[in-house]
Amino acid sequence: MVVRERLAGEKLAVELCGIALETPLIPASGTLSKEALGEVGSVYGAILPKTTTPRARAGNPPPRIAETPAGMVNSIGLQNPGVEKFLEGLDAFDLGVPIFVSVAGDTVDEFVALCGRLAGDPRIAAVELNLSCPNVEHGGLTFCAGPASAREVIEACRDALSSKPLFAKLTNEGVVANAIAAEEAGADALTVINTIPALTIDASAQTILVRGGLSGPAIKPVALRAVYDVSRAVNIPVIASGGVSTGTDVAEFMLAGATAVQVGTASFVREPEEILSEFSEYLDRMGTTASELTGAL
Amino acid sequence: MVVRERLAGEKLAVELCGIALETPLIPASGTLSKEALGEVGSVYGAILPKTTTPRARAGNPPPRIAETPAGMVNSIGLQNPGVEKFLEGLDAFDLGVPIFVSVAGDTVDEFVALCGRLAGDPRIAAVELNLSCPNVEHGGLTFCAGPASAREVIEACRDALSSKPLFAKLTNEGVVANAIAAEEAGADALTVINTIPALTIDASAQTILVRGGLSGPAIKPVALRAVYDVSRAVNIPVIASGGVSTGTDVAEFMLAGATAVQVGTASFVREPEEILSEFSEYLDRMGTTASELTGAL
Amino acid sequence: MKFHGVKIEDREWIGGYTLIRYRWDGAIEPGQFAMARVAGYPVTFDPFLARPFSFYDHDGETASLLFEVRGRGTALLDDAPDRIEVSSPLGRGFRINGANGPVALLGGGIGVAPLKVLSRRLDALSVPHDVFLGFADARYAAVAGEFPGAKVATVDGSAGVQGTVLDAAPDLTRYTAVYACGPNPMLAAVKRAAGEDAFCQLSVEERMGCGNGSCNGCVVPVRDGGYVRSCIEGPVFDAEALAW
Amino acid sequence: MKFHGVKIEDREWIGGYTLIRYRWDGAIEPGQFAMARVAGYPVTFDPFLARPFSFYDHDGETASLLFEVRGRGTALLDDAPDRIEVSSPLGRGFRINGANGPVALLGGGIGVAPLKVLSRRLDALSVPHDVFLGFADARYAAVAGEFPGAKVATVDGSAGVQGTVLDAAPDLTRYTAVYACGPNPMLAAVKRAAGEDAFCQLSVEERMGCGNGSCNGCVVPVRDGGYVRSCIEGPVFDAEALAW
Ligand SMILES: Cc1cc2nc3c(=O)[nH]c(=O)nc-3n(C[C@H](O)[C@H](O)[C@H](O)COP(=O)(O)OP(=O)(O)OC[C@H]3O[C@@H](n4cnc5c(N)ncnc54)[C@H](O)[C@@H]3O)c2cc1C
Ligand SMILES: Cc1cc2nc3c(=O)[nH]c(=O)nc-3n(C[C@H](O)[C@H](O)[C@H](O)COP(=O)(O)OP(=O)(O)OC[C@H]3O[C@@H](n4cnc5c(N)ncnc54)[C@H](O)[C@@H]3O)c2cc1C
Ligand SMILES: Cc1cc2nc3c(=O)[nH]c(=O)nc-3n(C[C@H](O)[C@H](O)[C@H](O)COP(=O)(O)O)c2cc1C
Ligand SMILES: Cc1cc2nc3c(=O)[nH]c(=O)nc-3n(C[C@H](O)[C@H](O)[C@H](O)COP(=O)(O)O)c2cc1C
Ligand code: FES
Ligand code: FES
Repeated sequence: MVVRERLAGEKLAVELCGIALETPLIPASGTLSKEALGEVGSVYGAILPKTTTPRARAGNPPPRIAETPAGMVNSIGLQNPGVEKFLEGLDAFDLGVPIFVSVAGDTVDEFVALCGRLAGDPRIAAVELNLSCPNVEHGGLTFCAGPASAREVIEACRDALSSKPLFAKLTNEGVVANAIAAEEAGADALTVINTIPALTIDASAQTILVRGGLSGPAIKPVALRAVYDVSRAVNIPVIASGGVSTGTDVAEFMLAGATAVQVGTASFVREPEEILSEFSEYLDRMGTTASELTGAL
Repeated sequence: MVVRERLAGEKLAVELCGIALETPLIPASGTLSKEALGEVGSVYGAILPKTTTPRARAGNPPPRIAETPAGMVNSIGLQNPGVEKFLEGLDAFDLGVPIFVSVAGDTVDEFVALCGRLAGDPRIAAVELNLSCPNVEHGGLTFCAGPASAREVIEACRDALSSKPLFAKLTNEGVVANAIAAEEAGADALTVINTIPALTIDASAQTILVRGGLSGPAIKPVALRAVYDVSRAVNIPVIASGGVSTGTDVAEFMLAGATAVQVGTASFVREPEEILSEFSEYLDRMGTTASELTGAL
Repeated sequence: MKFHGVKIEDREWIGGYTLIRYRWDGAIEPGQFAMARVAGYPVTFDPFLARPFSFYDHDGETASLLFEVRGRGTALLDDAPDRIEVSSPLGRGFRINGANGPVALLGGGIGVAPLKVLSRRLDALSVPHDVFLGFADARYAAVAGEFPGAKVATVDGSAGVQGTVLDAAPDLTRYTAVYACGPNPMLAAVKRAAGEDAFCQLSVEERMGCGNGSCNGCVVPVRDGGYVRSCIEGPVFDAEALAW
Repeated sequence: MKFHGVKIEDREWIGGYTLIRYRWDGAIEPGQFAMARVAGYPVTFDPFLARPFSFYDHDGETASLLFEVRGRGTALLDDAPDRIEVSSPLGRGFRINGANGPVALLGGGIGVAPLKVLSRRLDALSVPHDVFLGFADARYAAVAGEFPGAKVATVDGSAGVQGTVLDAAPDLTRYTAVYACGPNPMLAAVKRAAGEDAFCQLSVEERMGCGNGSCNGCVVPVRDGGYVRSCIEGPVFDAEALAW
């Protein structure tokens, strides 16, 4: 490995679908609120707020979260004020870095309408389709339950978004087949993975505690495999999500093939700044840069 | 909950496919060696050695294991001496409790031949089909990659085994559809789940460390959901596997619907005896018995 | 979420509860809370989440937390040799409405925690107040010794009157303000007992993921429909705002 | 796997290594190992696995482990206030072939660990032996002070001769037995240097899951084909049995 001297900026910078990111870190959708923006400083290369939907959603009744070994299960139910209120408040997310917006609908038409609504907003650098929400037209299976339904929604959204980059966020189940379909359908990048379906039970109360998605360090090896396999199956950039908690984790995901890396649950227990500085130290130790790391395995 | 007085034996006993088990705990296949049998005393209701195959298998080159957050990834590659040597040494596993045998083949015919070989052996109380091994006739997809291939191998083995109970061990991906197919094909019980496909990377060496299956506490919430969903989809008993590490975990899996519970990776770091005694204390505290717990949620 | 390490100055066991003190000179409002955990990240990620605790007391130099050991998070804090990590102060505390009393403070079980610093603040403002505390039994009720003059109830009758905290309290409608903390069912009962027009503030207890508004995990249902986050809009709410 | 808690009697830092001692009166064979971890299960499951360590010394009453901090498992053991958990003694140690010497002991880096108790055993049997140790640099080489008369090599030449442990050793074929512990590439080099017919025993270093033969994780390739478990059939093997 050749040790080179660089500006700190160059060291951490990456390019994602033509968008320059000062660092490869992005907050995972649904894990960074407006109120917490003050804590993230210049850690993130882009900002990605919680998924927005056509209309306001109240979300699920509590309890919504439960801790599990090295992770947590959540069932928030996409609580959000709806896309119009969301756009009214979007300026709060302007930290001087690109803003990506995550969207979800109950039907393909809703996805398309959301993309149409966002297509002309110059504040938005790219749109991430949250395809792990249930498709009410297909018996509650998620939009990425299989290649056919993933393809359908992505093709339609690709048109609706005109020139804005489209990221398709996929779940772990069947991820490689869905990734190939998503690329063919015109996705510009793939976010891999979302939470893994899981359940927690309160044995003392003999009740279900939370039925939802598992996230956190526990799922990191599963996400790493998905990112690695998907990176080798497609030619578009992969954005990693799943258990990233340390700078070494960031390096592992980039080595596996990711161009950018989302930090989700770990930001509840660590400062993202620590993760970035660990990653920066890793780059120094190895005498390399973030962009050189992608797929360097 | 009515508090009753019972013999310790009655408290822990369960019945699985007509087989009386003194406790609901069973070692997960591949996690208890002959050499370690001395440590397990009378903790287990049945013994289940590592999967055996038609011929000896050397297994994969090291490194075969890597630690992950609250878990580990393994890629042993079914190292075993082959079914004939296995049967020669089977008496070593006789602790006075039923012996279950796990089998795997590269083709349906190999599975059938293995079941035929075991069908007449009176020492064997039941056979578990390890369906997460690759099916060489189907491009390396596992036998439980989908309902059709699961059905094919189970139907064939059901015949070959004559009257011995057949357990089908399923992976997490697509587990409910596979479970329904397995029941229809004649499985007497389902073991849910096997390890989850995963990858570990050594960031310092910039190499893949282990590509294999994730096990341990990290996967417990995923296994719990699989056990819960499968229990509600089929009418045959479910045997839980995945992250069981404490007595409370045993209770959670039984509440979710399991009739018996396998202890795997956790036995590397805890004495199975501790897990059983925690479970026994739980039953006392709740004034219930193991068999009453199944599905009591 | 940013955590900082603090050194535990001392640790005391009062009845069924643990009291820990650490030096901390920031300002807090009564009812605000801290997320706390034992040190160790990123060497260990299990247990994963920090746990929320109300500030029990704060004299400008030393903060204290009072807690009950329930599961592994609190067990570790109980054991932690001398350093823990905290993120604080978080949330919105009790609002003091300027009426000059008398006001009622009600605590159920470990819900006693935020009442000490609230009582201290009321004293500073010379607002007369009565304290009513309910516990499971005399062992837990021992902490009432920290609240001179408090009326106590225990479920098993082993200390104070037999019953819940409301059995120890007189008609709540005669107070100009009612403040309560405890399990959600107790809070709902206090809300009813305080009456429709009361100035009544409740500190709710929900499971928390982040403590900074990011996860939407800690919500309570509100009268206007939907849910709000108790770590940001709460943990103290006007009783009338809650949908229970 | 059964672990038992032991109290650390003392802790010493020798060069780049940590030495911990605890009371333990079982018997051990030189080359046997312990699985060790900080206490905490089932309250925490991260880190998940225990780590293997050769017994460094054992005088019948006190056992000691010498280790290098590499990752989080060893970092925690280095920090652990006073109690750790161990499972031991495990594996097959060095076989002493009855020849009356001289024999050679070679250690590479932390591979020095099992040589102390082996040297003690050879002394007891009056078998003359020479010790050769290789380290990265002088800081690590400081532990050679524990082996009076040992010849030392360092990769950077900051102590002893410059090079690997084999550069510090004379022709190994003149010894009646050769014992070595260190990274696998070093062991392969020792095997070659000892020659075909030598009585040469190597303590291998593989990642371990269980330590009791259950996981098949710790295997080494053997000449007869296939793999054997180093926690049961090893960690010490006859060099000729290994396929490298
Ligand atoms: C704003 C706020 C302030 C609090 N202040 C205090 C305080 O001052 N002192 C104190 O002892 N406790 C307080 N709690 C409750 C405290 O957070 C929980 O007792 C603690 O999180 C339990 O952690 P554990 O790891 O010990 O238990 P776990 O192992 O996580 O769970 C054990 C049991 O505790 C219950 N539990 C877990 N988390 C919560 C939670 N967040 N709220 C309610 N019940 C829970 C569960 O029902 C579970 O059965 C407060 C909670 C909130 C939201
Ligand atoms: C039989 C045996 C005896 C040993 N005796 C000693 C001893 O006396 N003193 C000592 O310091 N070490 C000894 N080791 C090595 C020791 O087990 C590892 O250094 C330790 O497991 C590292 O744990 P960690 O959590 O600090 O590192 P991890 O975070 O697990 O890994 C850090 C780095 O250490 C390396 N590593 C991890 N585990 C092993 C392993 N089992 N073997 C080799 N390298 C590994 C990895 O390459 C990794 O890059 C022995 C190993 C074996 C198999
Ligand atoms: C509390 C919570 C809320 C989430 N909300 C969303 C969401 O609104 N949209 C989405 O695409 N993913 C959502 N996710 C998933 C995360 O974006 C991320 O993909 C997942 O948690 C795995 O990454 P992690 O382990 O780093 O958290 C949420 C996750 C959590 C924990
Ligand atoms: C080292 C190791 C070896 C395993 N070998 C087998 C095997 O031979 N056959 C099998 O069906 N499952 C095997 N498994 C999977 C376990 O039986 C179990 O289903 C899985 O590990 C999940 O449970 P756990 O988290 O309790 O370990 C193995 C698991 C491990 C960790
Ligand atoms: S605890 Fe995460 S939003 Fe309140
Ligand atoms: S460490 Fe598990 S078999 Fe050797």
